[in-house]
Amino acid sequence: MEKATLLDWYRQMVQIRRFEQKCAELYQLGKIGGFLHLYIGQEAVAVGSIAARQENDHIITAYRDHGHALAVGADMRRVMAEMLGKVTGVSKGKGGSMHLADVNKRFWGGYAIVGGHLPLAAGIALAEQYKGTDAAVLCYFGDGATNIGYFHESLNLAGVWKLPVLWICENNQYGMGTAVDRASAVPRIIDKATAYGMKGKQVNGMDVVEVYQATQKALKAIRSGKGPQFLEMITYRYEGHSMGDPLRYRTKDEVEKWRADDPIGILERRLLQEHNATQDELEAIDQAVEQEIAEAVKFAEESPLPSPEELFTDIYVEA
Amino acid sequence: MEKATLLDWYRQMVQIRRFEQKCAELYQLGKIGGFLHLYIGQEAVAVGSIAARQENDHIITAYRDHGHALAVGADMRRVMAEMLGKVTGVSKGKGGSMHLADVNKRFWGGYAIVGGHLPLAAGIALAEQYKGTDAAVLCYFGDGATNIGYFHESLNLAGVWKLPVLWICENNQYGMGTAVDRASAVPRIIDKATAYGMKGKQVNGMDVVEVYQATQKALKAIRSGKGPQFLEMITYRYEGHSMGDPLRYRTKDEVEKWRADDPIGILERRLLQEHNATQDELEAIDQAVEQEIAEAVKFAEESPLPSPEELFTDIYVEA
Amino acid sequence: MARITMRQAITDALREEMLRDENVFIMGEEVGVWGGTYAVTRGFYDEFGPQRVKDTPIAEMVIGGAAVGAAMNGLRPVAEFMTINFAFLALDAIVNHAAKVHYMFGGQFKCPVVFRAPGGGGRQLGATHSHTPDVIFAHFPGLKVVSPATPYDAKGLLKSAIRSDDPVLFIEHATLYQVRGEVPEEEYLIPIGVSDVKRTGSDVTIVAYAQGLQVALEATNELAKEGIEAEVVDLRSLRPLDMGPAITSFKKTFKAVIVEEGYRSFGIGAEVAARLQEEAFDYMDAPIKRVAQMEVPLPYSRELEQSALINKDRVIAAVKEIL
Amino acid sequence: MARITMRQAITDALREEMLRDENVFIMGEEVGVWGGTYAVTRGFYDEFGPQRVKDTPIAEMVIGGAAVGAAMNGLRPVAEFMTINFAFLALDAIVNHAAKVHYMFGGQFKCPVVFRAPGGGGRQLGATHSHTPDVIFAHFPGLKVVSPATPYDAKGLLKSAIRSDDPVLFIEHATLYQVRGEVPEEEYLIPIGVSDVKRTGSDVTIVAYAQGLQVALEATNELAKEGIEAEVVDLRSLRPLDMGPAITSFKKTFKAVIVEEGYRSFGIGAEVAARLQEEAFDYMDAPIKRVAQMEVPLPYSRELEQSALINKDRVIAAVKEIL
Ligand SMILES: Cc1ncc(C[n+]2csc(CCOP(=O)(O)OP(=O)(O)O)c2C)c(N)n1
Ligand SMILES: Cc1ncc(C[n+]2csc(CCOP(=O)(O)OP(=O)(O)O)c2C)c(N)n1
Ligand SMILES: [Mg+2]
Ligand SMILES: [Mg+2]
Repeated sequence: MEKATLLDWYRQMVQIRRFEQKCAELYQLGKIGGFLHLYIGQEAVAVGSIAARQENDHIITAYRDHGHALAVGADMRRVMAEMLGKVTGVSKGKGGSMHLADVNKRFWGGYAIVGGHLPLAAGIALAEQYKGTDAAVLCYFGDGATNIGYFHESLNLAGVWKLPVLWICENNQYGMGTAVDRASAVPRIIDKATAYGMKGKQVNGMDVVEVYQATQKALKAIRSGKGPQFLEMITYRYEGHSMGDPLRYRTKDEVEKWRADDPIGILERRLLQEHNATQDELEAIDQAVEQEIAEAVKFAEESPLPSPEELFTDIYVEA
Repeated sequence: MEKATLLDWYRQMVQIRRFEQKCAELYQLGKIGGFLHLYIGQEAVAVGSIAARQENDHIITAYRDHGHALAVGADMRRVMAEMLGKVTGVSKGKGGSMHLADVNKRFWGGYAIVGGHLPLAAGIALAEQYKGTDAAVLCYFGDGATNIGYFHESLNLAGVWKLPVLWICENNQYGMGTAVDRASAVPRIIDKATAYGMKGKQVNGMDVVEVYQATQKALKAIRSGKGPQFLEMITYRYEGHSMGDPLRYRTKDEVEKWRADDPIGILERRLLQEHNATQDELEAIDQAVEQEIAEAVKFAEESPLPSPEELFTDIYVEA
Repeated sequence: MARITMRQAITDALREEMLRDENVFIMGEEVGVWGGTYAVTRGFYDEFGPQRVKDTPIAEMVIGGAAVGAAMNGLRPVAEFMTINFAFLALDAIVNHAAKVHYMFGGQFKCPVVFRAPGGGGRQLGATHSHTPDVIFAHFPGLKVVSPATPYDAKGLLKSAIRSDDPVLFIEHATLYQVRGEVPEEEYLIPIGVSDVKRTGSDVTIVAYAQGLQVALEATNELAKEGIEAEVVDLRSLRPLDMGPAITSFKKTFKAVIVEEGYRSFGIGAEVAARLQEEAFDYMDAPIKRVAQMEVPLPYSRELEQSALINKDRVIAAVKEIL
Repeated sequence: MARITMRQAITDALREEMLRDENVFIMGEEVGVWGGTYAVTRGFYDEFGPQRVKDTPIAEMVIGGAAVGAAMNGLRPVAEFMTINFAFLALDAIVNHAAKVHYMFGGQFKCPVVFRAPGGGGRQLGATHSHTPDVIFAHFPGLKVVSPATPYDAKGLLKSAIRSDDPVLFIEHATLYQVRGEVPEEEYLIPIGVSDVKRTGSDVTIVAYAQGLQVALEATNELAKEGIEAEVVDLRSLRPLDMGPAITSFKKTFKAVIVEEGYRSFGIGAEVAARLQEEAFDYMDAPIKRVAQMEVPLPYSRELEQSALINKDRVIAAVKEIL
């Protein structure tokens, strides 16, 4: 990998992490409401896999969507404005944290019904197949989501119709407080892919390079007519499921163990040790990110709320 | 196998087939209404597997349920009365062909929403597990049903909770007009069992003895604590999906090919060739069945319709 | 003008729209090789090919959701639920996804999907297969819900639905497929959300739709023999609900009966009655009556089932009660 | 009498019933180790063990359906949908299975299941997570639907629901969990399907339930300051719907306002209004008004969301319009 590429991924991962840490603060201050699901610990998945997409590929994910929104290159100021419910937000303040989207980046958004976006991914892919393009859909979902009917019906349809979807399970070990093997009859998520005629590959989701390479390969397989593909990204979320998680289901030790494999840390070490990056170089990135976040917060805070009439817009395209 | 047992199975299979042929007639006469799904061709599955159950095991199936109802030993007269919508019917005429049931035989009925009874089977099994009995549930469904969310969620739950359910897929090659491989991403249904940590076995569903033995083995595995089991019965329905099927999706040749493997024919040959049964013996059975059916029809025809007040009973247990 | 069945009118609408716009395609269970369970898409598979007439697995959640995704990404899917009963399994895809992606993402996406779903009771299909649950879908903003009663309306409304940039649930009462009516050769559209007066009269207003409308019209024929002239308003769309013609009529007749096939409690008629008394209180001469289905899971047995359903006698009785 | 929260009242009801009857058990997402998303079952996992407090996968269809099967086979499941929004995925299990197995098989089976589901808007959870869709469940016969507004009612009704041999959907408005009220130490039950007068008055009748009731009561405090005495009827159950107290009250006040959190069109209020005018037509002095949610998918932004919801001012305005 080129150093410049890795530095950019480093920047993106730091950006996601700092952005979310700021969101957590703003949540405590009551400036962000509703549910807030942090992606911290999983950054390498969104960054590495989205880096592997070609321009016309599509992205769709669940409510834990800040990482994907930033990784596709959505304007951070508008993402932050969305968090604060401002009209300048990517979804005009109507969506909030769980419903970021950016149509111009082919980012079809975060969806809050577990599994609900999997059929949408199949449909988005169907449209590309119908039009005869070579675009694919990268569809992200959690380990918990693999137990719901939506998962089954969507993967099966993709299999039967050979839809260009890359199914990316972000296995962060828990669906809320439920460990994978307490909810799934098979502890290895990729074993489910067999039922849809897909091979499936487990990937170290803490290593952005591995994620990138696996995604690239899977997308290539899709584009060469091998049908939908399945990747299981082994990862971990450091924070609670959402703000206010009582965290009764795992030990501090376990969290620490995973933190030792921090995706940003791994990349940092690689940059320093294998690519002659300097601490200064990385710090400069960190600082630029801090600056960007400060500006995003300022933009968001200063932005107006949606006007009362906005309540009644966007219900229908045609009134 | 004992000759007497095989003779009894022969009787049951003939009973199911003749019963249904009579039903088809009554349907043409307008005496049976609604949907009528014939089981003809699949008789060995219900007869062989139900013969393997122990007394406290449960049976539940889909709308194609005449075979199961008769195989559990429901009173044929009351089954026929149900077909005719009479108050003497097993479900008081409220259920009809698709909703036969017999609580005394632990037959929980036929269900018309594809896949809808699979979670019920899980729940019935859960109750047995909860009470600590050794009873299992035999849950029947079609190949088409394996593509619906209900299937996935139910088999997964059974796997996680180790529920005593024997999942029996009656793969009759089509869900309505859709061949298995046009609807399922994997053409071998048992490949789906992998996703739930179950092994799964394909069985020749035209051979009642094979069905019996496979079921017996699977039930034993369940009772010895090996968790839920999965059987795929390879079979065929000779008639249309229901009355009025335009039958545009398969050739006459194909049907003829399968008819050569007729489950009654196979058993008949075995009885004659290996068990010294005589044509007379079998014909006596056929005639007894004809007699029984004639009586059932008479009973049903002479039975009263539900009284108008029945419309309002059974909505709630407590008014 | 040709007199064709409602089935034919729907078939024609689908075919014309598929010929007009290659982004229109059909997906659903048995829509292709089989030709549609109710034969609505017979011949389409051969004419348009498997790319545009797509047989799906039995998987209503993904039928609903994949249609939404395809619509968001530029196609115009007509997704068929074999019957509306099975659309229960797609409720989330319909009301949480189809009906919300436009709003929830601040207008970034649109969702021009049509869900077709035959429904209704009266064919001895038993409790789970005989629903007329139109009201539960009509409850949710973001979705449009249409349920025509005549071939003419069915054709014009379905074409509008397919061209609409909003998600539309198009409910077809299966017992109406055989009903015949005049349909012009030339192309026409009927706007969604516009009610229609199907019969004029000054003694009482009957508000109905779909199968309810046919029953209401039967009743009016008999009432007319007794000199009672009912005005009949066909809602045609349930959301948006156009109450204008019903209110205008009510202000003339001062009395109303609402006829629908679904359950009475929390049904379509409840809203219509509530709206009439809210918006035309000063014109109320009598209680507004509702004729609707008995509140029981529909039984199989023919006579029993029929006794639960609406019929012209019940409409006539309701009218006479308030005259 | 202790003043406890509605959350506590529900917890107590569950615990008492589990202690009383070992066939009562709990299943749902995060009901066990986590202690319930809304902390309703906190401590239960330790007290009753994993056999009776069962964490499920995220799989609403089987949560619904397995609870039905377990109930048919002798247990008394209390199945929790984390929120009622997710119960959309179980609509078929609830209305086609729970609500029908008794009828459809001619009374052979019974289905004593309780589905608990927190619902409601106002917490910035966005369009898919903020539904108050009570009416769509109340539409179906065979199911009982309960939605209490006070700790006292919640406890007594939940205990009745658990003991009932019929399927009950028990809807808890999540913003009410913190509401406090008096609850006796001794055991008591409140029958399902019985409305309750929560405040007496003679100027206007307000019919409400759940969150709507709390908003209505707030409004009546202000109205009282202006000398307007409202009578407030709490429906408590939506099916069976007991209209008796509302009608009695209406016959005294001649005016009514209905308050509910859900959408106005095809909402609970529509049925109540329709029934009042049907059954007490001669007592109508003014149009029956409805105060309900604006018909939009609920937005995230706080002020915007709040502007869509009911509040006391809107109730007061509605009352004054008809006085
Ligand atoms: C259908 C549905 N059921 C339940 C929920 C509540 N819920 C939100 S997130 C979540 C856990 C999902 O876990 P997983 O898929 O592993 O994703 P993660 O949160 O770990 O990223 C649950 C149960 C929901 N949003 N939708
Ligand atoms: C949820 C649902 N979708 C669609 C239908 C309509 N339908 C009834 S039977 C059937 C085919 C089922 O095929 P399979 O599971 O293979 O069973 P078989 O009829 O072959 O016994 C379909 C699509 C239904 N009853 N329920
Ligand atoms: Mg997870
Ligand atoms: Mg089949």
